[in-house]
Amino acid sequence: MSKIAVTVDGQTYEVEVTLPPSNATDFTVTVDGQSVPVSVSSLDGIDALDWVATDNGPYEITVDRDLQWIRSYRGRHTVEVRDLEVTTSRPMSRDGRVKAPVPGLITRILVQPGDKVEAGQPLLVLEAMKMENEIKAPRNGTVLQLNAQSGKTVTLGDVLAEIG
Amino acid sequence: MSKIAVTVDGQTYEVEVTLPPSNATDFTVTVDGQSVPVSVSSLDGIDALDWVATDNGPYEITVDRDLQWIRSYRGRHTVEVRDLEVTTSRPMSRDGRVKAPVPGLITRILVQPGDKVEAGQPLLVLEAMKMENEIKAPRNGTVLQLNAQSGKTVTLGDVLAEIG
Amino acid sequence: MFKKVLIANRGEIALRIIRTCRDMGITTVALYEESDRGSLHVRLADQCHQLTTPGGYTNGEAVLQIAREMEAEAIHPGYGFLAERAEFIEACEAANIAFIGPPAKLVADLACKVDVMAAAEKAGFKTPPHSAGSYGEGEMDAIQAEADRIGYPVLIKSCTGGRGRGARLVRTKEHLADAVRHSQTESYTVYGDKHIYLEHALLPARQLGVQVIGDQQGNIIHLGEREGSIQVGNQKIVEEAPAPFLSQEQREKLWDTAVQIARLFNYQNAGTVEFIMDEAGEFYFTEIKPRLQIEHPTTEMISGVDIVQQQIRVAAGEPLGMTQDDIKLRGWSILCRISAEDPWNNFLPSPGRLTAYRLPAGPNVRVDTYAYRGCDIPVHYDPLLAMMVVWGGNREEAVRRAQRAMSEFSIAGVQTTVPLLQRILDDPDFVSGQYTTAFAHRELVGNLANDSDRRDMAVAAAIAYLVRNRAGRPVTPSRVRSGWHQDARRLPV
Amino acid sequence: MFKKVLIANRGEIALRIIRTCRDMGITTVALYEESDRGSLHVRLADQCHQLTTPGGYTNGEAVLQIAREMEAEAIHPGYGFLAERAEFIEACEAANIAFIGPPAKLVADLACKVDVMAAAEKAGFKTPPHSAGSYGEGEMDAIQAEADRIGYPVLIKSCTGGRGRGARLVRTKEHLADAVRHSQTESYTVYGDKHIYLEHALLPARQLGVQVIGDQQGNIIHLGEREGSIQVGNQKIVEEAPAPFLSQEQREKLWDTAVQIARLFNYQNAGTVEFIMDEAGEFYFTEIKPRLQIEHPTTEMISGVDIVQQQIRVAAGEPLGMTQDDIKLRGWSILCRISAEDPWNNFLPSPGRLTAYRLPAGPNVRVDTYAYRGCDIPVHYDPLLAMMVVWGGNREEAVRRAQRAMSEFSIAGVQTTVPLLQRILDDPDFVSGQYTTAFAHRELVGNLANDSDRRDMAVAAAIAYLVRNRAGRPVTPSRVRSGWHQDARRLPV
Repeated sequence: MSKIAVTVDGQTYEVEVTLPPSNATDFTVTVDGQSVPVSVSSLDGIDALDWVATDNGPYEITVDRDLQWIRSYRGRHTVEVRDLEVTTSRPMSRDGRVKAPVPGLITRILVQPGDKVEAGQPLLVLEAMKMENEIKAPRNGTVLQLNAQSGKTVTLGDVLAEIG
Repeated sequence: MSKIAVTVDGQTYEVEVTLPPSNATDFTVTVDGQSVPVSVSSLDGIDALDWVATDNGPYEITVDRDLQWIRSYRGRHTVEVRDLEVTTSRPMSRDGRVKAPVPGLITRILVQPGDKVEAGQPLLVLEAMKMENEIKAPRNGTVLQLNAQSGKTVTLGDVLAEIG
Repeated sequence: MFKKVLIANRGEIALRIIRTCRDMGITTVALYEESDRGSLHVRLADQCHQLTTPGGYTNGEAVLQIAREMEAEAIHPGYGFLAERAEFIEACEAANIAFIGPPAKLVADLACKVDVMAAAEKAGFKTPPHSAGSYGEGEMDAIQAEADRIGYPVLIKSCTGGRGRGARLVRTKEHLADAVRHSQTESYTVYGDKHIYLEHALLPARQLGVQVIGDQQGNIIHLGEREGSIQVGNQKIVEEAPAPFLSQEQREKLWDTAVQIARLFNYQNAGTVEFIMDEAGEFYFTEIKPRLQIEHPTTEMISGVDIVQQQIRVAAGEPLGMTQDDIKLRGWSILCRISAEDPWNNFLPSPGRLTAYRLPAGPNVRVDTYAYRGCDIPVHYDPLLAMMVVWGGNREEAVRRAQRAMSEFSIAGVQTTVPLLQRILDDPDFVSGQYTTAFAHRELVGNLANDSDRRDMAVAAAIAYLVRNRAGRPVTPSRVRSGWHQDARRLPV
Repeated sequence: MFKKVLIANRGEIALRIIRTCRDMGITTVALYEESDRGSLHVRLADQCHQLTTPGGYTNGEAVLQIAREMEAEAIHPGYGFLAERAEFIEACEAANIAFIGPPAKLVADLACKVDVMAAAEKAGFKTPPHSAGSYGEGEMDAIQAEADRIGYPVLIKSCTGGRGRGARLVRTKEHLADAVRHSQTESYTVYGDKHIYLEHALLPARQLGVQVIGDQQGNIIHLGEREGSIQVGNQKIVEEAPAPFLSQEQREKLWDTAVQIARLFNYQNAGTVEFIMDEAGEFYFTEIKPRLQIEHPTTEMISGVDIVQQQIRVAAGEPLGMTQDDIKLRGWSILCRISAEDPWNNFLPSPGRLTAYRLPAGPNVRVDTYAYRGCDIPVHYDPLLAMMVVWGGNREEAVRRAQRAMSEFSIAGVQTTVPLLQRILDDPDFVSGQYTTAFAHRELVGNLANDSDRRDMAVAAAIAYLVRNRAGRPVTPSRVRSGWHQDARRLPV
């Protein structure tokens, strides 16, 4: 059995699940101590779970890759999942690397290596889908490295700069 | 290079193809000695080929699993493919096994083991999608085996009978 | 108005009803058997309930019980299943749950088609020659005598049936007994009832239906006629509204007759008054279909009326929101039924998983379907997969749009009737509108491929062959393929 | 009529034009850049040709050359790209290839919005206070002086632009210079031209456009107005026709004014006469959009007119097939633009592969899109993915249908504006119709989830988390996720 705290639109629920085999479609979970019957489309693969029914009714759902939101036909819900059995809380990332959040074309560079920058300060402008997007510093520090140059095409996740 | 004879709606073409790597999308083939430029959606996997363009224009296509037909938006074409490099012609199947062409429910048995049957004679009735389908003998012979019984559910490819 | 409606059906019709309910702000309850768990009607309803009792969708008692539990105020039966079961409708009425369709007594009155024709004849309407009664098993002698009396060719029809199920055309005496047996078996398989009756078959003829709607206050209006003469195996496959080649005078006479016959039976809710028209243009009343018909969207397209919305309103006791004068029929509509069957293999059913499923779109194109890419088309139900309806300002425009839209379907994983429909839509007799029920009995002409298409398909096939070989999924050369596919035959008509 | 038309565009608009051409029996030629090879417009055209020259879709010379080679008799430019390039239209005219849109001289006359407003003023029509001219780079002093003269808030607009690209609202003087620079840069990025002009911003206001069509014989009719006040980042996102809360008198005055202004310029082909309306109900002419607009389907829904078909007919020299009296506007239509952007992350563009893509359907729902499941949404183009248009007998019905249909979208693989649109459609001000351009500047209210929904989403999230862990694709707990996503910001308005 797994114990998971899930916060949906600001409200937190403690969910206990014993995940059945991949071919199961009907089982029971416990939410805040209450038993809830659940039917699912499929547990076989990460994209297979696109329909869930409980005693309240059915939901067709789209689950975010990063599990930051779920969409049902009623709308989008902000989600935060905390595994209560992973006791060692990992430290916050202090990664100063700035990655391309979207593939695109660098149109302007606003800082130089060695510049002191503040968190939130624009570093460069990345054009994608005919829109300009400002890429900002994730933290205070110095521009250690700048891989970007104006006119260069970058792909998703390319490290554009490093703030140290 | 492969040499393939393809008959489409009764007309036969000799096609010479050197299949490029999976990531190629533009190449040239030879049809009856004439060079034809070809663009494709993808060669990466058997279902990826769903769009082909030649010097005549583009075609969105659906290719039958057994390569017996191709459908473009202009309609359905009956296809027969013969590999000219497979020189040893395999013998005609003399398989007397009768398989379920569709999953369904057996509603009636029309013959008994030991019966002499003629090719085309109805052996049993299989119900699928609320329609009754007569399953016929593929050849002359004797009913050697009858796995079917009325009221039994069968899946695709189940051997229902054998004519020997 | 109802707050919650339970939809006692599956497939594209369940979804179509759910959409109108939701458009009206009504909460919907979907039902499903296990094999329909993944169907779209379950996904797009507000609530759902699995059917686990024997009979599934046809188990009226279980359906009513669920409706009570879920506190539904009304049940929409769709077509088929419980749509025309008078005893089920009666049980709904007793349970104080509104049945969205005609009342039990009316459905019972209309059940025996032979009696309905007799009543219409008495009131002065023409009907085709028909048997005096209906017949169950073991009444072959009576059937044979009646067939002789009314004259061949004879049409055997299921008393309960719809969608051509159970119907058989018999041209000569020696084929009658076999056909009756098959008809009774099929009727039993599909509807659980073996009763059949006989009609003298007018050949060639045209099959016309007039859509009517009546409210509980006694108002009855019509929404024009539909033509359903293009049939495969006695099932309509292409329909259109209005019917081509009728004069305005003929049309109005048809509409008036339909409304008069509906009044004769005090018709309520949506229904279709059906006629057969001979070559001389004379039309004969055959039956009233006391239900929403599959092909109703073609009428919606030319009338602008949401027929399901009107059904719900009328069932809730509201008077019709319109008079006959408000109905302005506009333009032309064509409807095609796409089924998971292989037209090149005697319409062998083709259940399976949809590996591609892209639908046509654009202005004035509507597709109703319960399927989606990745879903399984179950083996247990009727093969109807989708309905495509188009509208055009005139017939020529509608025909061209239907041809264009049909060509846009991209479906893989199951065989479908799309290629057949393409050929029907391209056929010169269809394009001209000059067709009868004889249409399906001859070779289709259609747009044959030209040389360059054929050459390019040869190229595509060669590449596909090599790609499959490379992927380790070689194609068995056709000459050594086992012949079992060709050994399955749909029972002959 | 033309036998072959080349469509010099991509995306949903190319497909929409292809469909009408094919519905008219016209052969279509699609163009595509390499990254659009898999797009639906390439798949559904009769012929296609790759663009390999620099500039791609915007390279008029290459496009014209291909049109000649492929023997197209006409070019439809869609919107954007070559739609409003007078010199391209001139080249078409010189090459004897019909341009499906207004003639070169008219487009040139309408290019300078400031001059157009001046001409309208001279003829007695009201316009908002605006700069005397348009300005390129290095004219900041003149711009500042003009801004002071017409008064803040000031709207900076691209001379070439459409779709809000390049537009910036400036409330106070100190923000002007920055905004001008951004506007000029964006205008250059999208349209290749830095020229901007200023308009005094009426706030709050409503943005109205009247669809007009003129033929070469000098007939001009209108198809009613559209309301486009709901905007995000100066781009319209929800539009409707007709505009809510106009009296019949206001409406008729608006239509008359629009047709008079169109006549003033001898308008030809399809276009939109745009107005801004203040709180007092006074309206001011701002510009004529000499092209087919993205939102034209909403007008098609209420008028029953296929605007692209009329464009093609008029361009072929045919007179309009209808008079103003033939146009009967019917019911209500709502259009929503669905983009591949993340509304919860400052509309960060979201290109990628569509792993799920199921569209809404049912009566009176139309979705125009170039995408399909499995295709890649390219990074090179505008993020517009689909347009959803619904029709209802009245506004209430249209709103409910829009809510229902929007909830049916199932898209995975990219982020989209669907959840934002759902909240807009649920917002009480939208539902009542009492909104202005201020709508987007406040929190959306929408239907918040209820407790049982939240609980069930928690269950779904927990199961999804465990399934992913088991599949070996664990989800990084959100508290340790790198923050870079939040560090990208769309440039501020």
